[in-house]
Amino acid sequence: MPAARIGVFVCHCGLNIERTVDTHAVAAALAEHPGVTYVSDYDYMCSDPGQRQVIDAIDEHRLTGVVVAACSPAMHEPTFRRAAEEAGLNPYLVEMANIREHCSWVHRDRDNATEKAIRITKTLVEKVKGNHPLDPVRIDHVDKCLVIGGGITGIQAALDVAEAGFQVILVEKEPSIGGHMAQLSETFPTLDCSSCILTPKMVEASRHPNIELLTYSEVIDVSGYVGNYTVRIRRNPTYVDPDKCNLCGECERVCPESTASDFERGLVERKAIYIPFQQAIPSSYTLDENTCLGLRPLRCSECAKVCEPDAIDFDMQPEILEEEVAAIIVATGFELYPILNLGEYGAGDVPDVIDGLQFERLLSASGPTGGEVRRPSDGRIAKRVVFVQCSGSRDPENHNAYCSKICCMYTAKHALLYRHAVPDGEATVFYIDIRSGGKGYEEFIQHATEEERIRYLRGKVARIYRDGDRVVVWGADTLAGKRVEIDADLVVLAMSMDPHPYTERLAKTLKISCGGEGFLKEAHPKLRPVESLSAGIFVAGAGQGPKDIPESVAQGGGAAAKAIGLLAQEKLTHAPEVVSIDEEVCGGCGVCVGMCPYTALSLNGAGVAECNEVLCEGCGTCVSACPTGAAQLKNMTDTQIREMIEVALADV
Amino acid sequence: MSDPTGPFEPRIVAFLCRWCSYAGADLAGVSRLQYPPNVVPMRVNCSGRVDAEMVLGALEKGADGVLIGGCHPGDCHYVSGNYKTRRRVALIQRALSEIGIDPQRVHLEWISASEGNKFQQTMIQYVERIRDLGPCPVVEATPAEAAPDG
Amino acid sequence: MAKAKIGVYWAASCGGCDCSLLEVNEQILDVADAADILLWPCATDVKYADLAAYADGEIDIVLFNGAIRTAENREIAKLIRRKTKLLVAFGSCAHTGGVIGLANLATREEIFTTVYGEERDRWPQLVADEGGRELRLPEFLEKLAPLSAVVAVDYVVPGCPPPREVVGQIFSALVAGNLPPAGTVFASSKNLCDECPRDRKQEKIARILRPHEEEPDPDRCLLDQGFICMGPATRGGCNAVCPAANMPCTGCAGPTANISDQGAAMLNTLASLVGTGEEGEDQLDAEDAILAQLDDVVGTFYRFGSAMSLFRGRYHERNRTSR
Amino acid sequence: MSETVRHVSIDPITRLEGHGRIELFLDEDGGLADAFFQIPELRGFERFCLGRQGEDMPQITERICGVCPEAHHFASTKALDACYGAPPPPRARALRELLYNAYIFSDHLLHFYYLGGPDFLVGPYAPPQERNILGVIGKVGLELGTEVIKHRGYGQRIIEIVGGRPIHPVSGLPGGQSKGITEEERAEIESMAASAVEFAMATIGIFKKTLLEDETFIRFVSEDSLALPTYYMGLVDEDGSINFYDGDVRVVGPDGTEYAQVAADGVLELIDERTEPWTYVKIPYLKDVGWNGFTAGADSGVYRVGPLARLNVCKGVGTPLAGAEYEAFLDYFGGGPVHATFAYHWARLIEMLSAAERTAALAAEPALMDGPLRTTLGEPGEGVGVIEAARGTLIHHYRLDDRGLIDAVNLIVATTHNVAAISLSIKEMAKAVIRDGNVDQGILNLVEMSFRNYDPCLACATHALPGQMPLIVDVRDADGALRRRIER
Repeated sequence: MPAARIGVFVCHCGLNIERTVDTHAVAAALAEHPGVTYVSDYDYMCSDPGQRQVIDAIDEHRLTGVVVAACSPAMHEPTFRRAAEEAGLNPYLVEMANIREHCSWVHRDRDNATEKAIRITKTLVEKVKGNHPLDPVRIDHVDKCLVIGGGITGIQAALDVAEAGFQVILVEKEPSIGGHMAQLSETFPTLDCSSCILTPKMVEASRHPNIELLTYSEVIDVSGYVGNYTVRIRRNPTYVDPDKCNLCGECERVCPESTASDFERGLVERKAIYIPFQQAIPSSYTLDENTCLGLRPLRCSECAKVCEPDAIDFDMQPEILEEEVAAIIVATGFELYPILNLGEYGAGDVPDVIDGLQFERLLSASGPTGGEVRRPSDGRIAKRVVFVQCSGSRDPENHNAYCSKICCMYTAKHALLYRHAVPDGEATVFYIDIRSGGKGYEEFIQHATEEERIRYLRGKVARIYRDGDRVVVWGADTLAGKRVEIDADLVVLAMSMDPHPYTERLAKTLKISCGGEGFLKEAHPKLRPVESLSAGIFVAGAGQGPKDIPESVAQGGGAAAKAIGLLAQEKLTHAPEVVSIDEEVCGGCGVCVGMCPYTALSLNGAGVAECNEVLCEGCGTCVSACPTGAAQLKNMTDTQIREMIEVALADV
Repeated sequence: MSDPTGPFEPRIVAFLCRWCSYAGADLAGVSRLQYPPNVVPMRVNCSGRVDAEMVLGALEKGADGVLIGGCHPGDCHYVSGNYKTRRRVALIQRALSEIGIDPQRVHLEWISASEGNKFQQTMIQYVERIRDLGPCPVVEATPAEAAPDG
Repeated sequence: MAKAKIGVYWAASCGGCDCSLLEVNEQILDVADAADILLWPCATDVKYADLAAYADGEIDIVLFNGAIRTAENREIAKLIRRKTKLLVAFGSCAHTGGVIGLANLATREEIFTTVYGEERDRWPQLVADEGGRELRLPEFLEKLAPLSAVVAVDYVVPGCPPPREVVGQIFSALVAGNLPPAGTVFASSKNLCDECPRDRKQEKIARILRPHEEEPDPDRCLLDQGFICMGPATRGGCNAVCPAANMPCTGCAGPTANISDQGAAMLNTLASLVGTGEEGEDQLDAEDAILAQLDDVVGTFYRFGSAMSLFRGRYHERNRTSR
Repeated sequence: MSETVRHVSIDPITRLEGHGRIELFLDEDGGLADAFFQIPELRGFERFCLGRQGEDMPQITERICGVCPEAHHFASTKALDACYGAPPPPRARALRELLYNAYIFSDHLLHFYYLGGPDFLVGPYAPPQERNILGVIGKVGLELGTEVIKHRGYGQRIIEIVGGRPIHPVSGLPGGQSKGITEEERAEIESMAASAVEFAMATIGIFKKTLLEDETFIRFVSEDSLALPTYYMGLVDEDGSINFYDGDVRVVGPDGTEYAQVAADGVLELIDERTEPWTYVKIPYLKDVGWNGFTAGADSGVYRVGPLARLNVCKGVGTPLAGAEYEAFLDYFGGGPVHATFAYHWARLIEMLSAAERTAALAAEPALMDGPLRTTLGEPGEGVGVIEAARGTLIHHYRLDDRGLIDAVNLIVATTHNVAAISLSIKEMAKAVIRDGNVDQGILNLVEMSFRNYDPCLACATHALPGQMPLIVDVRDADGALRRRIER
């Protein structure tokens, strides 16, 4: 390496620095420092004439590095690096010595401040001496985005990315997109019909030229890295050709086999060949191979016989599709906490104890009861309904420790809708306390609590059991301080929200992590809420934590924006101050591999550690952990740090 | 300038993580919060980059104390670098006490970007502590025997 | 080809290095043919007076084992440096100070008191008068130092003692008369893990074990199992004989080229690996509990390296108010 | 022609392990006035072992001596067994003894062929450049020379197989061994051991043909002035025969009567240590007899250890072939105890044979291959480990704290037991040979020979390098001016 020719530029910052730091003295002292060939000081280095000085000096004195002793790098590092570039000096050979925020502004004694300024500046000179010219890491990328999960979050994300002009693959493991929102009757706080606002979006997604819809499909493998992920997707056979199926429904009529309907939350049965719900997209029948006789050795094939367009094909095989995508949005959504875990509330043996989504179906005009609140056991209209909030939530001992956030709201909605459906009905709501943060939410709660014949009781329910055809609810009214016993026709448990059961397995496939409760983990709880720790993989919706519809849609949009930002770049660039491995020294102990939160490090075939510069964020944790010194951070090597420490402490 | 023969003025280096403590120091500056000038700050990307060689190296090169500033637990910009540093510092302090150096000379503090005050207070208290401890014995010990042609 | 003029010298050493020269068995006879031995106190009748009589640079190469413990060691080291063209730090003591560098964890006072008792007048004297006869002893230095601390060193042959293969290497080079450039270290450039037969899974260290506390699984990485194996922070070249013998590496070969302080490097690594699995604020106490299981930090991480460490020895805080 | 030499210094004493210096002071008539044996070296193990983990001691203390690391390794391991109240299981014990006897074999072999032996095999007055293994090979033939190197290699190989490394083994742990050996390795050891027995027999043959025919040697073993009637110390097992690895400490007086027989942990009761301002080594002596200056005899606490001492304290050597040689040895001297310092050479060869026989026997020992390698340890406490190093009794004494860290350590190594006796022997020899200030090379070597009896154990002379430079003795007159220089 040629001898260092460093230029040091000391800024007065008007009086901000000059008042307490003798900038001439600093310049003079640095002029003596080995490797420094040019020094100057000036009123405002960041001003045009100031930058001009730097540019000219680089040119005239053939500087190999520049140190600007001025303000915090957070302030003007980009400014001077751009200036250097203009003068043909690699920007990574420019460093800022922070003698304002860290010195002149925090000290009064001029001598001491000046001495400290000299020490600070010398450390940066030593750093620059060891710096190498670097170019940003640049990688090509494909122009596709994968969205996993066809609920409202995934649909929103897919539409936004598609609208921005990029290809999207939307993968949904159920036969139809729509997710849980499709099961809802109305939505709080506006009480508009759920499917009325969801269906148009579903249709739009299915029709959008940039969106390829893969329902009844699952992501089984992911490899590669940001910009260039290779994804393998298994498309399960529906045994029905959607293009031929005309929804006549003959097959369903003749099908001899049936099973509990997932969409109707088991309130009714559906046939082995079925369509999840009327507005399902794609609007086509699906043959559920686990229930169908046809796929067993003897073929019943009643459906095929009656299928006029001959859409049924028993020999359909699963397909494995391989796709290249630049970014992945994970919107796997939620599932309700299993009601059977609440034995103390009679769940399981009392048919008239149901969960929130079942109640949504009872309320829904398209539901099994056509919107009439008839209880499962005997189909009688429920005159007295008890709602139990926090069922399975906020109960670290027995159930989920966290608050599921939306239960307060949807319980209020349930109570109100019930009152509309059963004008002479009576609703009781047990709550611990009411959480109604959100636009119009508190007003909505007020509305519900003021409603006649909706009784809010503060307290927990101890036990729920069956007595003849009544459901007895034992609880406590902690405000009145007395026990309460209610004979109910129907009990609705506002169940806690779990991450979808598939979430953890999928996270492993994607090599992203889940938090303690199994929800997808974001890169930073405050600053990077929709990013995972793996570059190019984003998280959104209830899979990341309990959320209501507006939040989920917002996150879907946020994740989409991140993905678009990535797709829109002609090449992906990445800060070059990353880790490099000295292969001569690395013995492949792999200590570094476990250190990296971004899985940037791995052991290659030769048993030597390897850093994927695209993934490395340059924190240097692995460098500290490396027992051989093989791992080094570019432009912040052990040697540089050693030199910096030495001058920081040497006599001035 | 600094007079080696005069009353003891501690020499201290501080390794500050770029995202929290260094920014916290910037905030202290912007807020004009005064503190002693004995500490020379150095910016590292993450407190997780700080290792025993840096700390012991500083003591060997004449530091009377070494301060490490990182993000609060849970806030590390790189997720968990600060946890590793915390463990390293614990072990370094064990080693120091085994060789007769007061472990307080190495100090780890969580300072967020919004804690200008905490940065100031940390500096004031830490410099005082080191002033009380006196010069680090490592600084004085030059192994005459080991000096070439002693 | 003119016969090479070689020498071997021991300073503060155990003799193991001299023995290691014999581990090459018959090869030693080739050396005898190819070279004249101008100095080898333990083998040939050459006295210090004779060494002084050599012309400067007369010897081609000297294998110097042992550390600088006494003033005599230091003087001879300087004398030899003058007399030889190439000086080799042979073995741990010359290279890093070796096990006996642990003596730097105590002061000379403390050592003498422990060995000879409190009565100072009973201690050995530099000059003693025994019935009118003057007897001299070389000074026991305050701090033990590796060879490189008192004179410039051309080659390093690490190990306590240097393993057979490595001794073979330098002898072959000697016999063939093609010695490598100065600065060469006769060992692997990588750490021990590179040649360790054990299977490493890079596990978190959730508990720390001492070799006598449990019988290690012979196939799994010792560090993975919680035994403090210095292998990661130690230069390879010995074929990981200690881990192969079901015992942790103790670091005798010193650190790799990029590391200035072997103990510090291992400390970084261990602290980084310690953990219960998930890292988080709720784990801090658990982590401290694991670290607390570690006994004798310095004696373990600096078994061979304390004389070469950044802190160099033991100190006493004196809480003075001026430099 | 005679000049008076005031002060002769042999520095360093060559062909010995560790550093040593002999100071000779002559009187006006050029006779010997006084002689001192100095050890100008201290490393301070007793201090820096404090605070270490107990189980690390076998690997730390073996660095005291790289020629007999095995002795320190297992003295230390045995001390730890005692500290943890955990005697090793049979398999571990067998492995240790196997390694240990192989060590005694190769160590004794070295002394005879490379170090002490050449003085007689080649001859004490022969030029120094011939008084080494090449000279020996010249005498006995290259074929034997290669056999020597081969069998030394065998010894080291067995140590490597059992101990993990040929120098500074690592296998010893409190209450056991870290590793076993494979059947292939056992078979290899068995065949090497068999060969070692034959070689040891052949060596004794050579001894009888050469040394026992050499009139200088005969003179030295018979001359009373060179005999040292001291106490003797060594380990014996239940039936009173020599045991290198383990047993009771037995001490006999100059007249052969038993002075004491105690278990390992009792040995420290027997001895005391004194310091001299002119040497870095502490000098032990029998406490109850007391320190009576550098003198021999029943009234002086000075005692000796090592091969000769062991043959003087034992009732037998415990193996058939060596047993016969032991009888021949006693017959030659008309019964024990044998005080002739030069008899150390003979005793050493008898032990070498015995060690080879034991190695062979242990290699066939069934316990070697089966059973646990470790036993469960008790709470850490205090313990003493005593073992017979090639050159004598070696004592390690530790106290562990509740975390198993060393908080007290005392080490008495073989050579230091002999320090007083060595000084005496040197003085006697110098008295006998130095006349009229006439100090030539042969005479100086005779003085060194009296030291080498005690086994300067370093094995570096294998390839027999001619001593290139002569010893220079400066002859100064009363006012210290150089008057004459004697060169070899």
